[in-house]
Amino acid sequence: MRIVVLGKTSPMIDLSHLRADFPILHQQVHGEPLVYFDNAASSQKPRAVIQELTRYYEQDNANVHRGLHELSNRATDTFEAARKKVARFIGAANTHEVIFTRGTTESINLVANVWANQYLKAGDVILYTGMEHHSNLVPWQLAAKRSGAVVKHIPVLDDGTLDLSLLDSLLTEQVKIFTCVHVSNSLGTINPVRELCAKARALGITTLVDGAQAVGHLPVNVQEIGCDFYAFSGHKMCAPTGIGGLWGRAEKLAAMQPWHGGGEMIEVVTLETSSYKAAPARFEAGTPDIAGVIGLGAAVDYLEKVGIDTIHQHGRELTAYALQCMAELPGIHILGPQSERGALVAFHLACAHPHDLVEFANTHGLALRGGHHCTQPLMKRFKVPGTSRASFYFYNTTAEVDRMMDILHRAVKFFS
Amino acid sequence: MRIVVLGKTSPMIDLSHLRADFPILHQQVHGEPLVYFDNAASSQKPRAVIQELTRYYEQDNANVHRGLHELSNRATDTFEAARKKVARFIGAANTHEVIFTRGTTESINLVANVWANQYLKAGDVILYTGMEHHSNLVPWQLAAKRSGAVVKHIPVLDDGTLDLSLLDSLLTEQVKIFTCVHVSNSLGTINPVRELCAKARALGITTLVDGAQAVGHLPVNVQEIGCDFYAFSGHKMCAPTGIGGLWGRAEKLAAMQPWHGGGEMIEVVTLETSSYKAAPARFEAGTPDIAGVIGLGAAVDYLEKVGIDTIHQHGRELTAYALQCMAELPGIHILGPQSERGALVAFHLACAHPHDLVEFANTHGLALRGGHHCTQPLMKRFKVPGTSRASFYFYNTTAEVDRMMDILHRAVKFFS
Amino acid sequence: MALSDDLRDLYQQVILDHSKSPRNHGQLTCDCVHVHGDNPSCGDEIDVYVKFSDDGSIADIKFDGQGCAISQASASMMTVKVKGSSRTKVNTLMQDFRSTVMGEGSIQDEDALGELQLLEGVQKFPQRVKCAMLGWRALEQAIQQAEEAKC
Amino acid sequence: MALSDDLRDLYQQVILDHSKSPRNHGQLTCDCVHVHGDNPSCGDEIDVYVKFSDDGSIADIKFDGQGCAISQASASMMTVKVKGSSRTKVNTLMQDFRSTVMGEGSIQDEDALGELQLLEGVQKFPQRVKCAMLGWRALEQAIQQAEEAKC
Ligand SMILES: Cc1ncc(COP(=O)(O)O)c(C=O)c1O
Ligand SMILES: Cc1ncc(COP(=O)(O)O)c(C=O)c1O
Repeated sequence: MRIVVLGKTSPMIDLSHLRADFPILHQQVHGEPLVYFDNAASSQKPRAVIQELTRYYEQDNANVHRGLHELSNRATDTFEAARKKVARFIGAANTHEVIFTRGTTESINLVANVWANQYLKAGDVILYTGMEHHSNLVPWQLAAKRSGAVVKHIPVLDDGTLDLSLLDSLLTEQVKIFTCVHVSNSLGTINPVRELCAKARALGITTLVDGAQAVGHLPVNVQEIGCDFYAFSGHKMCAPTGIGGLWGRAEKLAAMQPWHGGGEMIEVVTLETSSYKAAPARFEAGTPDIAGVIGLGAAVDYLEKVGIDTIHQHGRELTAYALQCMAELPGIHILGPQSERGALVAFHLACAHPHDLVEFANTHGLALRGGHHCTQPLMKRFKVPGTSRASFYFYNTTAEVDRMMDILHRAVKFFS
Repeated sequence: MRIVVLGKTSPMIDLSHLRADFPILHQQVHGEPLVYFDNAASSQKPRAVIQELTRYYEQDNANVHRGLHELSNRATDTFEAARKKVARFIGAANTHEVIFTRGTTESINLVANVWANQYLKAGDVILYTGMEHHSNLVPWQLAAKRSGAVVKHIPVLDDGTLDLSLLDSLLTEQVKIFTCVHVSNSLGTINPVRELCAKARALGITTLVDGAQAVGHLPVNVQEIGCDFYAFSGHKMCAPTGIGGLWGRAEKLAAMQPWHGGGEMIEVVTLETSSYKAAPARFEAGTPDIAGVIGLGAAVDYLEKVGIDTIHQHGRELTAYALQCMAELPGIHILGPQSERGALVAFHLACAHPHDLVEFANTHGLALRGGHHCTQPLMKRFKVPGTSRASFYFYNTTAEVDRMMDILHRAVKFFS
Repeated sequence: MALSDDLRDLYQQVILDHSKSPRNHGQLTCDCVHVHGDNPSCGDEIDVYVKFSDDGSIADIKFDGQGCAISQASASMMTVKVKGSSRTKVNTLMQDFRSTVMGEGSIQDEDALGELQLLEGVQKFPQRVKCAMLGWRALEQAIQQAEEAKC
Repeated sequence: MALSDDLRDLYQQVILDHSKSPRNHGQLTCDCVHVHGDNPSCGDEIDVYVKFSDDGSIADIKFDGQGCAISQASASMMTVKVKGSSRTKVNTLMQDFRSTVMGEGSIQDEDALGELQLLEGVQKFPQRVKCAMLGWRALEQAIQQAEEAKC
């Protein structure tokens, strides 16, 4: 057993007692205890969240907003209470600034459709970075095609950070929107979104931050960040699949046209034309994922109980520990910054293609992810066919990292 | 106790034993047993579906499609198996024709954006009907605004059916898309979608059917209907909230551009441009509502066990019974056709505004819905400020209709 | 099956009476401010017609429209109360009435409310607050319009 | 920690050997058909170069590219097997190999498959079928191109 010494004096935060809250973690896979290190793809759900879904369906289920009967009232109250919780959790000034979506991808697409269709014109520049997830590239490429705007990007340096020396030459008057991932899901890089957004906003540029890997992992306060839009996914922060959010600055949302049309987003409908409610209702056409929203509320409750600072600190320590262990592996190429990073390590082993390595790991109960992680441009940038990625959450332990190391050492032997 | 005599010879289908499968039904509301007659807004969920969600989260939860590890493989298999189930349930020729969405509203918006933006031009006609849900009006009004197309509608007759005498004059060469609700959520009318789509298709007109109130309530076979698109919601057919589908004819989908951009819908992404997968992946950007899809699969399993013909027959009988009872109420105005209709009755009592009536009902444990039911144009058409609506599902009983009648009689006394 | 106390409070006899036989029902034609108000989500509509005296007090008021018992009764009771009242009195009444149906804030002049206090049952039915406020919102707008016209 | 049997089957020594030291690796330059194949979702890429004889048999074949052990080994073993073979033989081989890795359909000529049979371990890993087929799909396309060029 490896001995945990971090910074030598302060012992690591131990959250292993929380594992009892996660039923899925206590299973064998291929005859060995599951080690779930694919949290950047999707987190596991605590019993509190799963039970809240059951409670909702067994006691309160009904359509929201439109009813005057008891179940509908209860559902609506819990639904809107969840919006308040989420708003507070991300530091929104106003509950009405939180729009529920399926997740980060839909949130970004909302802005890349509604906002972009209203404001982008031919010749305008959309600025993103070289480390964006496909979900923050493709919507803008599509928006560029529709509007005649062009896409540009801030390149990524060898150490996995943005090449900010180019910032002033890239962040010009032509730029209408700047969008940036908060925490990279492939590199772990934590981008200086606050500074970037301040620069952009000073030039009157609208800003969006992709917070898929940030919310629920480190303290997020949209007002401090100073962006105009912030997108995130519930399923990566202990909430059910299929729910997420878009935070939008009130004055931006107020100027935006509807996107989806349908029930709940309207005021008056005739057979010829219609008028629309204000945000958030304006952007939530149709029956929402009621249970998903309520589950997201329960996830926020759970995370707040654990403490977002604790979660953040645990992630840093576990990642530092993993980085230190993994450096020993022969032929390893670890992507991303050496120090400050999100709780994930993507790497490439000279001896094994990621898919072979992940397959090998899987037969030992270790869940890694192998591939491009929806960041194909980054794979090209770092000249790797893909990477293997271990991504952690607060319920992961150093003992699990030790087990990963054993398995990786065996893999090296097997494939070399 | 009322005695049930229907058609005099054949006794009514009794599915009351299935109530044991629905935990939510066994509760008191305001001291009286809940009578849930708001099924057209959202159905309740059987234990089999709720437990499948729990099972998924406690055993298999992981992101789909991208993983090579055990949980991800399991999640992906169950997810894609659900797509097969849904495809079979609605009679799709091909599993790839089923796209998962949040529900009917998103499904319609997908077509009213992607298809409409590609094919509609100024002067084209979008033909819908006077009994469409807002979700099948507003997206087309928005599409018309973008394209310069105009919207027209088939009017509704006093008996709640479409005025088909105008069909030939309305279904002209200028019409590019015809869209129609299968079962009206306000009138109960079951439209002759098969005949309507045949006429439209003969003229080369693309067709969409809004099946929100049809799937899971009566047998639906998209190939027999002969439409090009068919939209539906899971939450109205025993599935979780937040999930639904769009069926699209393979050749229509094949010609359609992407809508949302992001992970999973792409083939190759560079920092400048991207190429896309074929349907359904093309239209499912980002992490889907995995548990929702799996829950929808479980709902289909459950409904198939009960039997869709049985459900349909039960709905007809219970509605006939309710109609017969309600006719006695003084000052009642029942909307919609007298005979063949979906399992719902919307009505207006001369003595009480729908909101007062629904409030009254609620304090007796009876969940009705009052208002415009997202069909404001219909309310205008029938000169009512709104209606009260009782909508049934297979777990409802004649005894519950009897309780409703008692409550309605009391309400008449109270408000007169 | 006992009728719940809350419901009895909501629909007291006086309220039902006002909704069935609304006072000051109809339209004013000449020289008045007309405001149309609605709650689109529930379909309630109201038209309020107000004739102001030179000192800003309410010389005459009528309303019509359609809606639930609460919105109709509240509007009816409102017209009775405000007819002939000074601007200041109307403002206090409006604030006190809002506090009454919302169940929050303090009441400055309980006596002035009179019958309107019967609508405090709405507190237990938060979704109905906007019904009770419909007529009042229209009156508020009418006063604003009258003031703007003066400027 | 025992290495699972399934995994041992998937990565037999011969397969690992082929993936580490691929046969017929490189490019053909003159007078050959070149096909680029990829599995975008996993990033595997392959370039297959085929020189056909006048009778349609495969005179020479080489490949390069990058990808997992399965895709590389499968392509390497493929080149060894098909070099010098007639069109008919290649077609049978291709069908038999597909049946082998998919675990469905019948095998017409088991002997001809030889070493390729070792890849039947892929059956247990359905996600890897497309890795095993990558080189073969490229070859199939090369044959099609050659035929179209003749027409
Ligand atoms: C006929 C009809 N169409 C569309 C919808 C919209 O469905 P959803 O809200 O699930 O998107 C509904 C239900 O509200 C409906 O009844
Ligand atoms: C950085 C980043 N952005 C966007 C996404 C897309 O999130 P989702 O798939 O939940 O829409 C992800 C996760 O896959 C991500 O890691």
